[in-house]
Amino acid sequence: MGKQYEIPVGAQHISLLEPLHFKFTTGNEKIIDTAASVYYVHRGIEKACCTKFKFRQVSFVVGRVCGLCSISHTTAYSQVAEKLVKIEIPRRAKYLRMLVIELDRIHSHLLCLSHVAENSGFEALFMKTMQYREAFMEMLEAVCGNRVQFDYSIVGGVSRDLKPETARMILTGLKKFRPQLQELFHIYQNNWTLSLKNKGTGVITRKDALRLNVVGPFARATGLETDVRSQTEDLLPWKEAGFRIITEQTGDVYARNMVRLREVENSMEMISNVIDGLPESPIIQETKSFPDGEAVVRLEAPRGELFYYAKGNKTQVLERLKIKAPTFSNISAMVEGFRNNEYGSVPAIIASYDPCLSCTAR
Amino acid sequence: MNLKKYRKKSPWILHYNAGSCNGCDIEILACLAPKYDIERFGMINTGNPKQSDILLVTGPVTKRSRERLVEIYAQMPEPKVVISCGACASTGGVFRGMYNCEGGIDQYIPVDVYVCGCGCRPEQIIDGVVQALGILESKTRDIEQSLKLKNEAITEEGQTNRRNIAAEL
Amino acid sequence: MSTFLKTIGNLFKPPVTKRYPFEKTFLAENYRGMIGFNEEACIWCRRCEMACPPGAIVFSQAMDGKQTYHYNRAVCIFCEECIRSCPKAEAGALYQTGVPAPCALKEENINNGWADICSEAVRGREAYSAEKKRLAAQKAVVKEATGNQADESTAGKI
Amino acid sequence: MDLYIKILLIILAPFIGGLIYGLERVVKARMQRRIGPPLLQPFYDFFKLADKRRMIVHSTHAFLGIMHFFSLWFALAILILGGDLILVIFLHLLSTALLILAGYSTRSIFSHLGANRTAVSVLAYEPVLILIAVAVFIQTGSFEVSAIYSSARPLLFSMPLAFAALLLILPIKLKKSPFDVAEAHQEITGGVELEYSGIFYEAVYTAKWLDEVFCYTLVYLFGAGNPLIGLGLVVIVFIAVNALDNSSARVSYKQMLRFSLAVALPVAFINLLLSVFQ
Amino acid sequence: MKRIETTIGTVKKDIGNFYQFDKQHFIVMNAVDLGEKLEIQWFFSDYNSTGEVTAYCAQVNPGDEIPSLKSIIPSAWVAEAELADLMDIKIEDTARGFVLEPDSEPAPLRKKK
Repeated sequence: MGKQYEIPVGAQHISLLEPLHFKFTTGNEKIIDTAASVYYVHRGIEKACCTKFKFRQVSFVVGRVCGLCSISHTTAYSQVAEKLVKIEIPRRAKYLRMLVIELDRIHSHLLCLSHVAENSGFEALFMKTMQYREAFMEMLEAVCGNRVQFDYSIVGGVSRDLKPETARMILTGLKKFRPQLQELFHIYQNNWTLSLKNKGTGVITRKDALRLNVVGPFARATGLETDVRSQTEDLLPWKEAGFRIITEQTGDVYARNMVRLREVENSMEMISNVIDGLPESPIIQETKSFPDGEAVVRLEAPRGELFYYAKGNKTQVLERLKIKAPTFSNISAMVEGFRNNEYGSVPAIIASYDPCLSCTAR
Repeated sequence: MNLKKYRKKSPWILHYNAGSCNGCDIEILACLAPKYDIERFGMINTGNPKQSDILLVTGPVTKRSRERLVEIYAQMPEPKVVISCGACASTGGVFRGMYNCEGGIDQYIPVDVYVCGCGCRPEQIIDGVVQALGILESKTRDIEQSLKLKNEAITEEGQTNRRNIAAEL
Repeated sequence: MSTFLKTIGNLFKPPVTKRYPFEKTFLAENYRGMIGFNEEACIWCRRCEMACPPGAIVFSQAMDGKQTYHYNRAVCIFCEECIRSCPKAEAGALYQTGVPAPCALKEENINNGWADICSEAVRGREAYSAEKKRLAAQKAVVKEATGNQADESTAGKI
Repeated sequence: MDLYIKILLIILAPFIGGLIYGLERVVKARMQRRIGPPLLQPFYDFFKLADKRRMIVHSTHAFLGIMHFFSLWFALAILILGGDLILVIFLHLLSTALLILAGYSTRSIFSHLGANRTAVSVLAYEPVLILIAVAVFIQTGSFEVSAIYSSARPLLFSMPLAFAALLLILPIKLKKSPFDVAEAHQEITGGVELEYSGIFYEAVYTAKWLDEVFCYTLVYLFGAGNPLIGLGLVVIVFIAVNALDNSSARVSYKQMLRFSLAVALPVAFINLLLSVFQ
Repeated sequence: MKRIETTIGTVKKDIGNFYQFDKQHFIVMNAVDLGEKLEIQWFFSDYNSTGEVTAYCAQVNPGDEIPSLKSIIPSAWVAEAELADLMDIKIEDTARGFVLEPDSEPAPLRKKK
């Protein structure tokens, strides 16, 4: 078994949700070198957004950039478009956007955690996490009317209001979820075999995270305090909702799991705060003006910093729209993180990166 | 004895993402989850084309993923059915006419069931699979080829060599 | 270890699975399903067609100016932008049925057939507008002619 | 009379194995709060696979797979008929070796990895089995399994440590988490069985069922003499193994090897010493 | 957003002076087609509480080669490779074919004359 194997993972592989291709050079199943090719999903959305679609429609198109962070994409685009057409959206719309973003964060994190569990061979935990996640899918469906593609934020506000009975349903669901979250905490922390698989694998140090510009939970797991929510008070009132930065020190798979679980906890607090302090106001600010000038927006998607650059030219159609997805910044760190790991733990590491290649490739 | 009726009792599914937005993929995952447990119908998510009967494809075919799609389709032994999950897999959906999309997987491989919705609910996926099972029962074991297949499958003493069956496009 | 015992305990708990095809699952009462169309209320302004991002709504036009509404549930992305843009939404020209779209089979030819419908609609509209222009031009010519006659007649009177 | 029952058992072994396999899937689903497939699901799979189009990588590969099945069946037959325990163990080893050869005979990288890992897992459990066999020999005075069947006092009480050692390696043999490295689905997508398809996959698939019967017969041996105890043991072990499968993640194959050589092997060895010096 | 105008001759030096890997965060590199000229933009944000976005902008002609920032920012290769494909611009030691396939339309994000 001394000879070196070239192990291709992807484009179709059971432990991958999306087509990405890794080529591992391994000796004795220990990874020596890695090569990645990620642009399987390139569809040309940026081009279409500045030729084919009017700027009102674009907010639905960018939602289809990624099904997991669709609300983050639509919200970021709506914010940048609102900067271009120079309108201020009502407070209630801001709160509702925050509500859906946090719900989406919870479901995305739970999905990632369950995927980590399955890829480390713990099928029962995968099933358990997915089972708990379904509650949040139902909440999202009740709020937005669809399970994955929310189309909730539109230019000028949000598309539908929050019904009181829906709010009640969400609060009861959160109450029901709290003990379940503690159970998940217990398993992810204390299960011995899982810790064998997760502790000390796929390590990225804080220095590497800074050097390679890592974002999101991936970076926070290394102890790097970077979270756009703490920097963009002007767009959405995160601090009022009770947001706090969550970091872990050891940048391994286990730390990423912990960051995600604790962020889920924090998001639950934020959701209940948002629902309690929901201000009364119209939910949409209509406008007749056309986008002009250029603007940038940063937003914290479940996977990290989402960056939108838009340039308008006083017509229905934008001049240029640039989307920078979270995973885009993490690719170089992803390749680094595999070095000197067992091939056996590769699927778990990939899942713990929580790669979103449809965001990256667009 | 007639084995056809057992086809619909153990459909093993294979999932390939031809450039979708993950919306439908996570719904397929949700189908495996306890709430809608599709193992009730005897389905297993095999990651292995050679042992699977149903191909679930999501996403408009992007230019880079189409060869894999055709390869995987060619590797699956007949009888097999293809289900296109979601608007963009069925017709291209919102990505219709974008420069790097082919607009629907049925430009490349024959699709039997189109599941609508963006992203398609697990209920819709289950309905689609149930319909596909009816089709699977009526299928024969002749080689089905993808629509844009360039070179024929080589047949030597009754065995089909599929090594170079996938189209170079 | 506690996980181990819980797992054994799960043996005796009822499963959480919903037997979907035989049992109803959660469906939000304002679920974004298929788009319904009501011909009586429609004023044929084609705003929905212009607003629809993927182009799942197309109006084809016959030579007599009669428009027909085509909707493809496999192209639709269920964003409700058409309903938001419809001026007659209250009157129920376009409305939300709230029903998830059923699957389509091969026979429906839902992808390439739709492309045909779209091109057909575009052609029909061009033909119709050209026809209208021609009629308008004709009318103008006729009008001119009649106008001249009128002048002559008046001239004749004097 | 007894002989007829045994022969019947041997002939029905695949069927019983299929039932156990199906039950296992149901139990697994229930442990995950799911409904799970019907009990006869493995047989549906069997008939469906028989109906698929035949595709083979090359004839040797398919042949090795079928040989794996039959040699395993033969080993089981000898075990049930009460033959030589060492012979049984080595026949089982042979059948696994055939599978490993099949894995190496293809071009697929995942198949190679699966063969590697299968070899490692053989390395992990075979020594323990042999030590147990030797201990049994010292206990009963012969390598014949029939001696165990006829022994009045179940082995469970005479050498509990051997039973513990068997319990420790059982997940490795049954390819159950945490020791299911040989067919780690997410890593190497089934490993050795990757390249099989259609009717030829049946051999490997049904061999899994036979493996179940084989392992649970080994468990039954410890209660032999008193069928009630034996069956009770089988049920308890069945539930325990599945619960462990559903409450643990997969460890890497090096950790598995370390575990079995550092824990299971000493246990078996101590048991051997005890049975020598008592 | 703070714009800092620069040229491709001096951009490497400017960013080299400006960027410290533990203070600034390199977001992405972007290009806008202004008609006959292209505007290349490098976006940075600070790790501090305000998180202000700084954009280094340089106007170039489509033909000329843009210096690569890999030596300063190791993770810049992704953005550069993508942009080289999508905008059809020359970037120092960056190969083509990272995003696009051989048969897909070249330089999609450029305005068609």
